Amino acid sequence: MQALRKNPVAVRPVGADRPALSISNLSVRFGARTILESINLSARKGEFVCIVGSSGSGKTTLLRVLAGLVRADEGKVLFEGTEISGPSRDRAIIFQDYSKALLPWRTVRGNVALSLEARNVPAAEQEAIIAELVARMGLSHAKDQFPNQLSGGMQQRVQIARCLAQDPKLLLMDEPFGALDAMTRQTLQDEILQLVADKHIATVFITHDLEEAIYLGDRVVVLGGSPASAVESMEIDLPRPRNQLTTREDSRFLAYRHRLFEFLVHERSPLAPQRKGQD
Amino acid sequence: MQALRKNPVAVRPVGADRPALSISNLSVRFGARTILESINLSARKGEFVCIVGSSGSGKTTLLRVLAGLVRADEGKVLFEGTEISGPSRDRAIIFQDYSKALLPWRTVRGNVALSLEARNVPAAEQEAIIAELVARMGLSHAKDQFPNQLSGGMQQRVQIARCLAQDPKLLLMDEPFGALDAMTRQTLQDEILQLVADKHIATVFITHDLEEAIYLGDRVVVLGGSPASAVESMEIDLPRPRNQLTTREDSRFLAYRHRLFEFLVHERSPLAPQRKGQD
Amino acid sequence: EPTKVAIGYPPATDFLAAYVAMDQGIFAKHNIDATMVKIPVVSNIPSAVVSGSIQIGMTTIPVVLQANDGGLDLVLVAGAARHTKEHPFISLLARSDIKYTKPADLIGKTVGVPGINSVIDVMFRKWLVNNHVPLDKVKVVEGPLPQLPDMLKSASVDYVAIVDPLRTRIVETKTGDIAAEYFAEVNPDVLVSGWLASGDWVKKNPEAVKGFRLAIDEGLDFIRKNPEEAKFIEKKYIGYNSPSFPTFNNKARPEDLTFFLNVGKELHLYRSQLDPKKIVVP
Amino acid sequence: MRRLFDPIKLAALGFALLLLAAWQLLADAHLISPIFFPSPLRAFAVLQQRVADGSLWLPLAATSLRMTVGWLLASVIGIALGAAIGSSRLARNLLDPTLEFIRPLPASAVIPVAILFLGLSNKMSIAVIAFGAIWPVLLASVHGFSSVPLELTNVSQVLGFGRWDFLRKIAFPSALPDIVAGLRVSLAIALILTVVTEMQSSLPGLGWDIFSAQRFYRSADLYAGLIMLALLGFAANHLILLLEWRVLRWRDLRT
Amino acid sequence: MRRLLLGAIIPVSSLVAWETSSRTGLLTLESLSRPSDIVVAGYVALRDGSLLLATLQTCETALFGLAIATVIGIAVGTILGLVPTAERVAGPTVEALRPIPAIAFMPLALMMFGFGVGLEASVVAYACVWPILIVTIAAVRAIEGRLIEVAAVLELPLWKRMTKIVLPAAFERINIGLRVSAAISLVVAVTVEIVLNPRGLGYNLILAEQSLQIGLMWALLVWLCLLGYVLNLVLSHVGRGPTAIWRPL
Ligand SMILES: Nc1ncnc2c1ncn2[C@@H]1O[C@H](COP(=O)(O)OP(=O)(O)OP(=O)(O)O)[C@@H](O)[C@H]1O
Ligand SMILES: Nc1ncnc2c1ncn2[C@@H]1O[C@H](COP(=O)(O)OP(=O)(O)OP(=O)(O)O)[C@@H](O)[C@H]1O
Ligand SMILES: [Mg+2]
Ligand SMILES: [Mg+2]
Repeated sequence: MQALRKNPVAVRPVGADRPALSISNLSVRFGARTILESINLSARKGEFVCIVGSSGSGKTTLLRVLAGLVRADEGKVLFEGTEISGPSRDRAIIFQDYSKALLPWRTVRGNVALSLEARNVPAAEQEAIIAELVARMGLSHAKDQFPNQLSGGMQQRVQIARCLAQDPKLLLMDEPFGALDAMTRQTLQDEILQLVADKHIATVFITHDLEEAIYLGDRVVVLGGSPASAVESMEIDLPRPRNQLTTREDSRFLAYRHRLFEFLVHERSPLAPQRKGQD
Repeated sequence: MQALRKNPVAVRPVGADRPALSISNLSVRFGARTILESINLSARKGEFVCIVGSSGSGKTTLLRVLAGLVRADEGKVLFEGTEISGPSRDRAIIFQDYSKALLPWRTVRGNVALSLEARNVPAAEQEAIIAELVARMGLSHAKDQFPNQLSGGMQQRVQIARCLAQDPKLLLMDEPFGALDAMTRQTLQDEILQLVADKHIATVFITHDLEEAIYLGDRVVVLGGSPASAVESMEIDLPRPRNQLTTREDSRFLAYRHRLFEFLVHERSPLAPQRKGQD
Repeated sequence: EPTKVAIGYPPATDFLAAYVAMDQGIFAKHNIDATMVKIPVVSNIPSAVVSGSIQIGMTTIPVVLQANDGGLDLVLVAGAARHTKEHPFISLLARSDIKYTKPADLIGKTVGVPGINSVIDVMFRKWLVNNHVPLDKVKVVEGPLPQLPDMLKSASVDYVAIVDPLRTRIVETKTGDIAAEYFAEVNPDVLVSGWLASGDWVKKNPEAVKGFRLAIDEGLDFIRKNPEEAKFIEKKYIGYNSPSFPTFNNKARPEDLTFFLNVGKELHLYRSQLDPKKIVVP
Repeated sequence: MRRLFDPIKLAALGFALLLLAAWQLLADAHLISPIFFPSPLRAFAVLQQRVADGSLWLPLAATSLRMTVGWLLASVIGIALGAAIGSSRLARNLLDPTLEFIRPLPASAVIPVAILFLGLSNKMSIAVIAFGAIWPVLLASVHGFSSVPLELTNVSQVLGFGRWDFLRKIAFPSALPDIVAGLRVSLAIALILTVVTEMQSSLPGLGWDIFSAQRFYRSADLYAGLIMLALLGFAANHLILLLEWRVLRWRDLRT
Repeated sequence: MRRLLLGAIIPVSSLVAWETSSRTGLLTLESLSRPSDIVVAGYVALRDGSLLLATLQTCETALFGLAIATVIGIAVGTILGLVPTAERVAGPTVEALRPIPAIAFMPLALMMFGFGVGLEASVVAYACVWPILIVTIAAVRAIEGRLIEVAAVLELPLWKRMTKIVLPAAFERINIGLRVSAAISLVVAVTVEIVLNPRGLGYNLILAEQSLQIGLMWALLVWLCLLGYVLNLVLSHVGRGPTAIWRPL
């Protein structure tokens, strides 16, 4: 079911087609259960890869492997030519359960500062960076609040700010906009696109919103099957920079959306045993 | 800015227009900050009210007031004629931070069983109810797993199952499908619609997905402003039972969506100070 | 119908007569159904008597006075042992590297005693006063009795005021030497210990008191006649043998108390006026 | 502090007075001889007199000092050991069995040995206090450091924190609620051990006063001493609570 | 195996140092006997049954007192932990009672109970209740707030709230208090026996000391540690019980 890869359109800078990230034949097991099997995937420098797939299919697990937080049972994962053997500051990850990923004893400012401290940014310079990131995330008014005084979406945004402050080479995002309203979400989508284009960093982005995946991605990978593997990899051939109005109205956008939707409908969902018959 | 209410279309059973839930002049403050101000809202028995609004606007806070977990600083909240003074088993709430709301030492089965134990359902009858609910949520294969062995979406569904097992008269749901993929989400939307129609219970449902709000709701309320109040209340006049294909293609559906989108674009978002000028 | 009497005793040779009476069935002969309870900390015995856990207990004379001063109704039913000049068993010992010549040598030194306000300590302070050594110039510290030799050896203290068998052992192991027979110097012949009961119990059980006294008399007789067997019994009840027996004396007289009362007054130990006649059972 | 008549503070005072009243009634009923169980009025009278003649301050200062130093020593060592054991498997395997073995050693058994090595000195009493008071804070620290939420450990790993930064920035704050609870238990034990060492080694202080009162059956003096201990413990604990309020403020902001 | 070896390093090396230094005359204190003498004395006491009887007596009272303290400590602690107002009202009094040494109440307890189990158990219970109480309050306050809210929404009655939410969630931390108190219960039981109550290990200990049997005294101390170690082992296994399964690694 592995889809054919089209040649990427040459809108990216030189050197972009050297794979920054390459996953070959990856398998992950939890106890006796195999969660991921024979995953093959690669991303060029600066490429934006979106991952979709049904709930519980193994997206988070895959992302945690890339972050170095889960060990591969089989296969190889290379980032910039070296094998991933553990976590590194170069690979920032935004965790799915934002409510647990912040330090409850630090304010918004302090949580963002954590990354700067890790990078040994001099204290004098920290404030400006924090102020800028926090403003980008629309949290300037909440800078001195503690995580448990924030709404879900605000916690989510603090986490994004912290990851950006880390100045990573690979951005791993697990449903980062899941708790955000449509407006905020769109603004942040554009922020992130801008940022990764500027810094030319590779991104792996998990989302349940197909339109978001198409809007953001250079490629959308579908994780499916049980155990899961990359059952589809769709190149998104839409011009950049993208635009919330024009891109979404592009006929190709709608076609991609249709194709992806069709594909997912026929993929097995945990709630649709009748469609394919489940173990 | 309070929108005019249209008369509800008479597709609901008799007695449905007696307000089951009525919020009048509600204000909530945290310390010196006013979060909610002068909220007026009511829901008939069996009515499905959806709430949308930007991140951090106060949706969760409102829901927590309805659950009896946050005390109103001003105003009155009545449920079935009596004032809400504290939590009650009649009003089930699905928390936004699903990963914190499950008992980590109980399996999926055990977490669902908790509600049954609270209702003093005889042990012999519990298993069947649990099996049915868990199957509905597509978690049959994970019945004996602990929460930290589940994916985010799975934890979310366990919480839904637990709330349903509570057999409530009012269902309060805070972004319950936020962590679910499009397919699972649609299936669960229909499940919930079915269920609340069968049991004829009122529902307050927070979501960031405008289409979801329109598809599910009898009414969509927009929370906005700072401090927040109900700045718009839009009756959704679409026939029931709803259908994922036909309803979403209904021209009125698209019109509602357009209107809501327009409305929200002009509402202030925390990330859009330039649009309206912010404090 | 024999009277049940629980007798509390500390591990000290002073009370050998009671061990013998117990061991030889003398108590039973005098219609007393006795049980012996070993109580390691002497100062607990008055409380144990008051609480009814034991009916008769051994103690030192200053403790009897302290208890009465505190308001407890405790009386002395019999004496146990005297300390005499001819037969001393409590002395002041100096560490072997210290040359003691006169009481004033103690100024600025640390002296270990097995209990502050115990009979050993009270007599020691009286001795200092008698010899015009200011009390606040000598540091008196309390240490657990079995530890005192080691404290002396490790130079935690310079002198110890101590009782047999440790007194002898320190000399034998050359840890220290006898500096002064201070106890005998203060009073060449004094009753140091005796048997205690609550006034109430004594009033209600005159027969048992009489029986107990007779039994102790017989016990002393036995010791005089069978010193070897008595040594065996001593070891059985207290776990070791003293180098020698003290001067046993089972008669307690008010005069014996008057001496300590006067010492106590001089050292400001008591707050109330005590009448020795009321404390000693005639 | 702001409101003098905070109703909760008044209620707390009322509760304490209620217990005192109960004590007074019990004592007046003479169920137990007043020689062993004095009424609070008598105990307070003694206290008042000791305040008046000034004989209270020296023992109070000596006891407070000993307790504080011993407790600080126990806290520092306890937290450091706890961090090592709670975050390193090697340290745990190396130290845990020994520590668990000597933990039940009663202070009253340690004192003789301590006297042998350190003499009848303040050093000795502080060593004994620290030895006995270390366990609660040690156990609590071990638990705190070993149960840092997985998510936060992950954050630290991804940020590439070294061991020291992890301990300082993630593990220690995360363990802080446990540590503070441990510190509070340790503090009371430190005070108790101060009293016990004073009793066993005739060091001047409240403990020695209590011990002497007990020997002379002066129960009012004894209970006056106990009341002083209670006040001292209460004051010391209050200081920790102020500290706790400062460093754990985030915890009480719960939605 | 590796763990066992690692754990044995410190105790074995200190024992060897002790034995050799006392054999070579480096350490000549009378009240500190050699490890080998201690083993012999302990073996003798074990053989004649006196050690086991004393152990039984001490354990019985220590556990009895601990049980009373546990029930009271957990019950009151959960209430104070769940109801902040109650904690603020009762807290100051608790804080004042806590630092009073249990030993100070021994004369009172003696008047009330006389020699025996009651005297000892009541003093043990007094000493043990405080750590459990304090730790329980802290443990209950550390429970994830959402879980308390879940209990509130389900309107679980007090008993179910305790058994189904509060105690399982707080169990691991409460167990720390229990482990501290278990050690304290032994220590206090032995202390009461040393000072006052003529039964059990402490009584034997002081008798050994008073009758100058130093080897036996040390043997009893080591035995006491062993006892505490076992007690702790049991408690920490119980502690892992229901909660350990879900604990991440
Ligand atoms: N620690 C674990 N032990 C056992 N099974 C686990 C563990 N963690 C995850 N799983 C299982 O692995 C599968 C994939 O989980 P994962 O979190 O990767 O899913 P996901 O695709 O991110 O789902 P969602 O969209 O709901 O977040 C799930 O079936 C889950 O039950
Ligand atoms: N305990 C608290 N103390 C102070 N402020 C709080 C507290 N809880 C929430 N707030 C503030 O109240 C506001 C509304 O929060 P709420 O969680 O209700 O938002 P929301 O609409 O649910 O947002 P989201 O969509 O991001 O979940 C936020 O600005 C938040 O900072
Ligand atoms: Mg996931
Ligand atoms: Mg919310």
